[in-house]
Amino acid sequence: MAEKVDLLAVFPDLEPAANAVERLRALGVHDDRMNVISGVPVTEAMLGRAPQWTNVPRIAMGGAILGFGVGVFLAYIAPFLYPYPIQVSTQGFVPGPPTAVVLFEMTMLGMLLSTFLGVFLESFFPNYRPMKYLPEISDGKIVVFFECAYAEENKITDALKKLGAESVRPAEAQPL
Amino acid sequence: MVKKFFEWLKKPMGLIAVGIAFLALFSGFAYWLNTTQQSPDQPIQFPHKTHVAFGIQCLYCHPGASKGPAAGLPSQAKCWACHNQIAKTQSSALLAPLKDAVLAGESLEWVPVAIVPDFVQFNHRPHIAAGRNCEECHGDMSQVNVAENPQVMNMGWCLNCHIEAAGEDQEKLIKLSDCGTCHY
Amino acid sequence: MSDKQHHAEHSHEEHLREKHLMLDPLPRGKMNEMVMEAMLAKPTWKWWLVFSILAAIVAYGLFYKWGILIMKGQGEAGVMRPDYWGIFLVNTVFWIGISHAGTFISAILRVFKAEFRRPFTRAAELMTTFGLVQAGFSVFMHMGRVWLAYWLFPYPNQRMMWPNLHSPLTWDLLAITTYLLSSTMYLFLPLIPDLAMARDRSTGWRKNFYKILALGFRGTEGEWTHLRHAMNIFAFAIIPVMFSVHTIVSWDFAAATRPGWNSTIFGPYFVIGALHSGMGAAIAVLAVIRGTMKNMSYFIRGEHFDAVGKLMLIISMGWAYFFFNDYMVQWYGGDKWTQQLLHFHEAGPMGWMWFAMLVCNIVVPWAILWNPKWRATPWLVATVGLIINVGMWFERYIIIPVSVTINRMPFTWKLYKPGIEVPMSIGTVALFILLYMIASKLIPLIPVWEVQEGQMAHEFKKFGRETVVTVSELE
Amino acid sequence: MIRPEEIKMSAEETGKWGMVIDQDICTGCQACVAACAMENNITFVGEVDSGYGRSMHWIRIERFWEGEYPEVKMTPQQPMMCQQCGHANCEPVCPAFATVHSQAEQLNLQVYNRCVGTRYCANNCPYQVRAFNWRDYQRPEPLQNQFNPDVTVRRMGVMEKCTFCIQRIHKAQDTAKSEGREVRDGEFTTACAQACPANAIVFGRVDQPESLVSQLKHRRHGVKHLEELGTLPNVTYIKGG
Amino acid sequence: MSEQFSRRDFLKLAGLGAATTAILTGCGPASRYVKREPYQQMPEYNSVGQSTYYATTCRECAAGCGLVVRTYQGRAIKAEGNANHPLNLGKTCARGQATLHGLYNPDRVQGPSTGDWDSAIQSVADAFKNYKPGEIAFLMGMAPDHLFDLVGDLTAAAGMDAPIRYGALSMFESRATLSKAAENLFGQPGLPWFDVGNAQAVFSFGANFLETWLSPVAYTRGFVGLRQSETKLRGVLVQFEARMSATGAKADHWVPLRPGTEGLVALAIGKLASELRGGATPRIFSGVNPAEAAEQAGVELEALEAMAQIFASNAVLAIPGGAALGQSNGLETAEAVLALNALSDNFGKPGGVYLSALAPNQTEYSGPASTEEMAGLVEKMKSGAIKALFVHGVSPVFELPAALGFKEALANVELFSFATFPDETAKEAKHVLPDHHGLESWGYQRVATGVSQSVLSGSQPVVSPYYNTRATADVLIAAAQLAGGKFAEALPYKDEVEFIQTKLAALLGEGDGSFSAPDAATFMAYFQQYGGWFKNSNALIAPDGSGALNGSIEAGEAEFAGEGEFFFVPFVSPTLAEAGANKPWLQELPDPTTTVMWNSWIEINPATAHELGVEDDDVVKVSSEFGALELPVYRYPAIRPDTVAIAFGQGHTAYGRYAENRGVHAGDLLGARFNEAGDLAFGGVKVRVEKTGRKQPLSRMESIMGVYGVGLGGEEH
Repeated sequence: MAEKVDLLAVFPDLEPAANAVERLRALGVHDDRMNVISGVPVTEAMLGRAPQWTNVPRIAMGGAILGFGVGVFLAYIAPFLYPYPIQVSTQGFVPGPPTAVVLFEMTMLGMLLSTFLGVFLESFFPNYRPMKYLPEISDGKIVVFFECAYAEENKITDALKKLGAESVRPAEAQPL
Repeated sequence: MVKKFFEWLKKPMGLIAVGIAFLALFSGFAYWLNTTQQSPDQPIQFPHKTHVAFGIQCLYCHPGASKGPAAGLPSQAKCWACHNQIAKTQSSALLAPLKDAVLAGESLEWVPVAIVPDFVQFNHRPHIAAGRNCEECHGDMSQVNVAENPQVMNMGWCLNCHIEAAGEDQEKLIKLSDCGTCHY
Repeated sequence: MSDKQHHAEHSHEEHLREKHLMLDPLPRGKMNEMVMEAMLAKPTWKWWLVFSILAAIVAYGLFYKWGILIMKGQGEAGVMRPDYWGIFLVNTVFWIGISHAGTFISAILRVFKAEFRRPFTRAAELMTTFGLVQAGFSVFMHMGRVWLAYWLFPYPNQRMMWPNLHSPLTWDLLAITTYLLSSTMYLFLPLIPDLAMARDRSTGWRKNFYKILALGFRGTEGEWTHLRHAMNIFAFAIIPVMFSVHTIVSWDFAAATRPGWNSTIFGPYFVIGALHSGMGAAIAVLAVIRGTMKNMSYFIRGEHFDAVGKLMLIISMGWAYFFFNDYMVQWYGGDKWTQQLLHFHEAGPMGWMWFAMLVCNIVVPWAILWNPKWRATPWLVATVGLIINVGMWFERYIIIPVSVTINRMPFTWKLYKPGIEVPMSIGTVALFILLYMIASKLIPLIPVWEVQEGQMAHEFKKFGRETVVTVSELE
Repeated sequence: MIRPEEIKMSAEETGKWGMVIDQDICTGCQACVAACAMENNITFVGEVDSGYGRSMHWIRIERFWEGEYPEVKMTPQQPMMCQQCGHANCEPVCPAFATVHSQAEQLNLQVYNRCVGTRYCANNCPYQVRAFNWRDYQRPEPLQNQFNPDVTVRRMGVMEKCTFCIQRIHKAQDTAKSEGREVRDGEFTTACAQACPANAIVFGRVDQPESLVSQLKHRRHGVKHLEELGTLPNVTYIKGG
Repeated sequence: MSEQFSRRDFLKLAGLGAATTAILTGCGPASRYVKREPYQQMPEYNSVGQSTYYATTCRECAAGCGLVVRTYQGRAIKAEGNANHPLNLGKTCARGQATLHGLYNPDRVQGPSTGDWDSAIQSVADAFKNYKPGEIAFLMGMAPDHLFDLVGDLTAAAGMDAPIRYGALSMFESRATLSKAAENLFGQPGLPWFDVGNAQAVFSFGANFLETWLSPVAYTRGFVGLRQSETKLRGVLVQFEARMSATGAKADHWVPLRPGTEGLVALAIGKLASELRGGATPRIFSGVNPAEAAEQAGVELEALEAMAQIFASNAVLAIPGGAALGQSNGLETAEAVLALNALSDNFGKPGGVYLSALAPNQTEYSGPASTEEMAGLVEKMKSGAIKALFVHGVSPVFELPAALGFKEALANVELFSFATFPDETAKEAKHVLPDHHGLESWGYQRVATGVSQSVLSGSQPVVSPYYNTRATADVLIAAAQLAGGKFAEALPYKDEVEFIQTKLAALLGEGDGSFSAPDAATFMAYFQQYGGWFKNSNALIAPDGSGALNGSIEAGEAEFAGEGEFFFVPFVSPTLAEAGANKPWLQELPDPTTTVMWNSWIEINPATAHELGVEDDDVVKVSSEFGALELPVYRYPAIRPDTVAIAFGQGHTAYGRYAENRGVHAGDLLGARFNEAGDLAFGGVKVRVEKTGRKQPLSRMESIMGVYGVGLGGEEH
């Protein structure tokens, strides 16, 4: 295996970045070896990249089911955990309409909590290790990180510069 | 100087020192908390064991248990009725408080051992009438000197027994698990 | 095309740019700089003065007085028979109402892609969280034995007791807990990219602070995707939660067997009331942010006041509709206690408050917000917003302590006179403002990435001779 | 474990303990109020608080006026205490289960130690008969000697109300049980009924047709207060002569 | 149980300690800090955790109701009526219920003023020896009890003046007038007893018998009989009075008469009724003109005619009492109203008028002193004829109208007070020798009225004395022994209990008793157990009223002192009365008519208030010739517009923390004018009412909004 090198290319705008992605792909850099980082939510479609897979909706659904379960427990099971019957007024042990309230609130709570946690899980948050990053990204630059063969470094650098890259240089993990 | 100290804290020895300091603080607090949970000493180190061994029944000294809410503590007159005739009473240092109290007409201040909060209305009578024995709640007094409370007398403990006692009898269960049976 | 024509065309575009933030893009770096500058601006002595006055009010009015209240009991407050509920619950309803604006702006407007929302979603969401904090405080202030409040939460215990799910207060507790947690999470999710921005642009302790809070966010495609999905879920799911919260709050009253309370319209009536006060508070907060912080007149413009003003006008009409609906039905029902209550509202000792409520909630907004020019005047709209809040506080005051004066036992009727509630209420207001002041120094109040996203999507397009603005669908 | 279907809803029952109050002969003398306070360790609150609606009376005597001088008339005095509703508004709204329905005695219980002081029950009581401990009212030495040991001494932040002297019910039941018999009608009564010089308050079993209270209830034309709310109160008022 | 047990010995299972300690210890395990002291000697009849019940007599007022007190571990827990006691049949009034707040009152006198009892008794003995018998006077409470007998024995033997009994209640009840009217009409003194329960209709002229008059518990029972009886129709109650009392509130008809015209109206009704019935008009009514009477009384003639119609068609019981008799023409009024009964021919018949039964150990009626006799005592004190005054069971400084000058007269006498509470008189006293509380003491008491039987009510201690107090009887016995001579001979007893036993021994052989006993000790035991001794048969005295209608009564106009424009009706607070103000729960009880708690108020008709420009809670200055008071207004809808009323019971300057400096003392407005029977004409002053501009919110149980519509919006009242 030839020696690899991590590079990054800084682009001022979306258009050149998208072109660069295309060019890189043409130059033999596989999509898996590329990573576009931007300060605005640039969608995969804009960059012409494969759709990202996310489990957040599934996790949310799971949380909702879990929350519903907690609601069922509170509404239908907990009243029967009393060793003794507690009656209020003439309402039943399991009051009808109020169980809907409990089920709803618990479902929503479960769903929203798990959505939040889902983002953490999926994005590996929190993560304070040194990462490949440039502070200019949050100023609107779009940076394409990619890995290529050491031999092709110059060729790719030239190609990207021609496409409008402000700079192409080796990427290093740094503390964020 | 301060910086050096903080540097040292990050080293293993420092970490251990921090751990020890924390543990010391924690156990100090735990000990303090424990002291607040200790009962004061009884005026007499009353040996229940000895008295039970003589064959004295619980109800002899605590007759209220079969009649009403409070089991009661025996009056000094009751103690003295026997002890007055026991030679050891005159000599024993352990019994001196009793002798002194009786002769001086002072009262003995006992520290209650088994007590329920005042929002719980406990009545001994129905429990005795239902065939409960004293030791089921108060422990085997033939084994201890100064009475100790073997139970955490909380609501769950009461209820467990009530439910068990009711068994399949629904009416009894309703009565025994009614909030108003104990709380009013 | 003549020069003149070209010039007119040009000035029209200029005009539109000046008016709309979305058409007036600045480089992202510039915007970041502006937001950071506003946040990092060294507090002036005036800021410190206000801060210390507020802190003193919070320390005295809220915490010291609360201590007194806990030590000496609810007798320190103005509650008694028959006014068992007083200003603490007025405040609870009021603050929950305020908190509705944040969700409304950032969730409903997001779902409906109302672009004007973009620069102030953050400020509005902060209001949700900070408002709920005050509501939570208020509800605990109300409790006679607050140290036992944990009994209201479901957890296994030796007493084998669970909270009573028959009680509207238990539903309330579940709903408010859900709402507080989800709105806080909904505040935090879109904040992450801005925290990353702040991390990249700060030094010293702030660097560490933002680094921890930003959780290592970089802006990879994956991160953005997860975030976007999560925010979509939140935006949709939090709306019913928000509706449920205030509906359940209304059930605390509507479920009771009291004249004037037992009303089926209370749920939506409370929700619209909440939006009414919430929008009013949000616009006032915006005006203050715009007026006091650097560079904010770029982000927050007349168009925002205009748009929110329109919403306020519509909500005011909705509120009037529900109010009249409730009033009409109660009046027509003819139940003697209800009649007495309505009469008491209008002609009783608190009648002035009833009329003031109508003026604040209907007359003032309708009189001012119909005019587009006035509507675009920040201080005017903010004043209207504050007046609406006074009116809505009055509304809750009339619903709770004034209405409970009248019950079915005339032998007990008595008018409520607030006691320790006054400093404590002022304390909650002070704490609310104080939290905003602290937040303005700690987190970027403008969601820069959302603004940039919006600006990317907007462009001019010519239809024949007309230049119009179009928005592209980015998501 | 009790299966819910085995519990009879109190709506279908007539209740167990009840009271009949004859307003025609009630003179409003306040003896019942004093007796109740003495029996149930009710605290006094002083001039300012009592004037501000914070008095702790478990029973109060209401009266209104009709007509103008000289044709003015006082309406019959109406002792008002917890009506021990079968369908009680106070019970379901308590988030802590501090006020619940007694299955055994068919009373509205107030469990003081469970109360956290939301005051929802009092708010929801159409009779406004619940009293809240707004402060820790002090009873100076040696007034505490008078405390009834059978009744909890309530503290600040707790709701309380008439219990139909449940301590007396329990005592009578305990005595009867120890003697192997049922509680007899009139064997005991509540403190208010005991004191009433006019015998205007009668207490007993409403589910036993031969009891005095049932007899009175049916023989005289009794009405229940705010019955239209469906609260199923267990106190019957006899209005006229 | 008298002196053998020390207090420590008696009580001490700290059930109560547990309650309070639990509060103090906060989060710690409360139980651990509680200590329990068992009895050293278990008292007889006592069992741990079990209540013991003792029968005794209520000492809150002079009526003599029987009590059963529940005690628990040596503490008195609850006072209830003694169901075996014929006077109250197990019932009590509010004051009786609150008696425990007297027993455990935080402001009791805790010991003799001299510090120890020996020197205190010595000072009494010294007084006996140092003063001439004529220079010593005894002033006692209204109740005819064993102490009165004991002092009577002492004074008789020592040649002193007989003890005087007095109380503010006897003044407001006008007992002397009642007895004098009975004497004039029937030729026999006595306290009339009105059989309300069996009457067809009752016309009450000022008698507030449901609240404070003579024996309210017994009369309430009568009222129930009047209203609900198996054997007769619902009886009608008509109340004639200027200010609606609770009795007036229960009446079917309330006729507001101008104060002082009750006698006139009674005669007018008699005339109208006899005319309606046909036949000759009795001589007694001949001189009255109904139209003029109505005019004078400030009512419509039609109203009187309507009442006369009721009178004519029913056997009516007419009752004179209270405010009607507290006028300068009170005796004539009493006679006129009593005579009215002759029309119904009900003297000595069921539903009619009797003279009260004499108690078992009583041979002739003796009532409390009239206020005029008290004025005589004050005169003697002022002149120096009396040098030592012993006061027990009454606080004359508070209970007598200030205008009589009792307090000033005290300067000349050595005052011995036996007060249980630090009342106004004890404050002035040189020696305070506190008696036990009623629940700590022995005794018996003759029941003066209220019951058809002859009743001697018994007292016994239900708890051991809480403080270093001593029974006054024991003090007097000890002092008499110390003084020696005829004093010692007069009281040759070991202690109070022996005295009582000796006195009761006289009843040993009597038949027809509620119980009989073979010997004195057994009798005493039963006497304690049942709470008294009474005869089973009816012992009411049927008066001879044959000549009632043939007399002639000049119901002259009442005279009023002062220039004020308002008649003044002082009335006794039914919950506080003369001695209830120090009991916190009595203060917290709403007044039955106004529902005011913890304070004084002046009742003004709303129309009058409007004219005066005052609202509720406005403080007004009320002044008579004799004094002035400032107090807040209660706009009372049921009072004559030309009359104002103030309750008697507050305005203490001493008497403990709950009574002191609270409200005003209605007695300060009263003069010293008497009616012909010697009772104070307490209604005989006119007062002026002025606005002060201040406001003082009254503490009311009722809602001023809900009851009067004030502050609701819309028209008020």
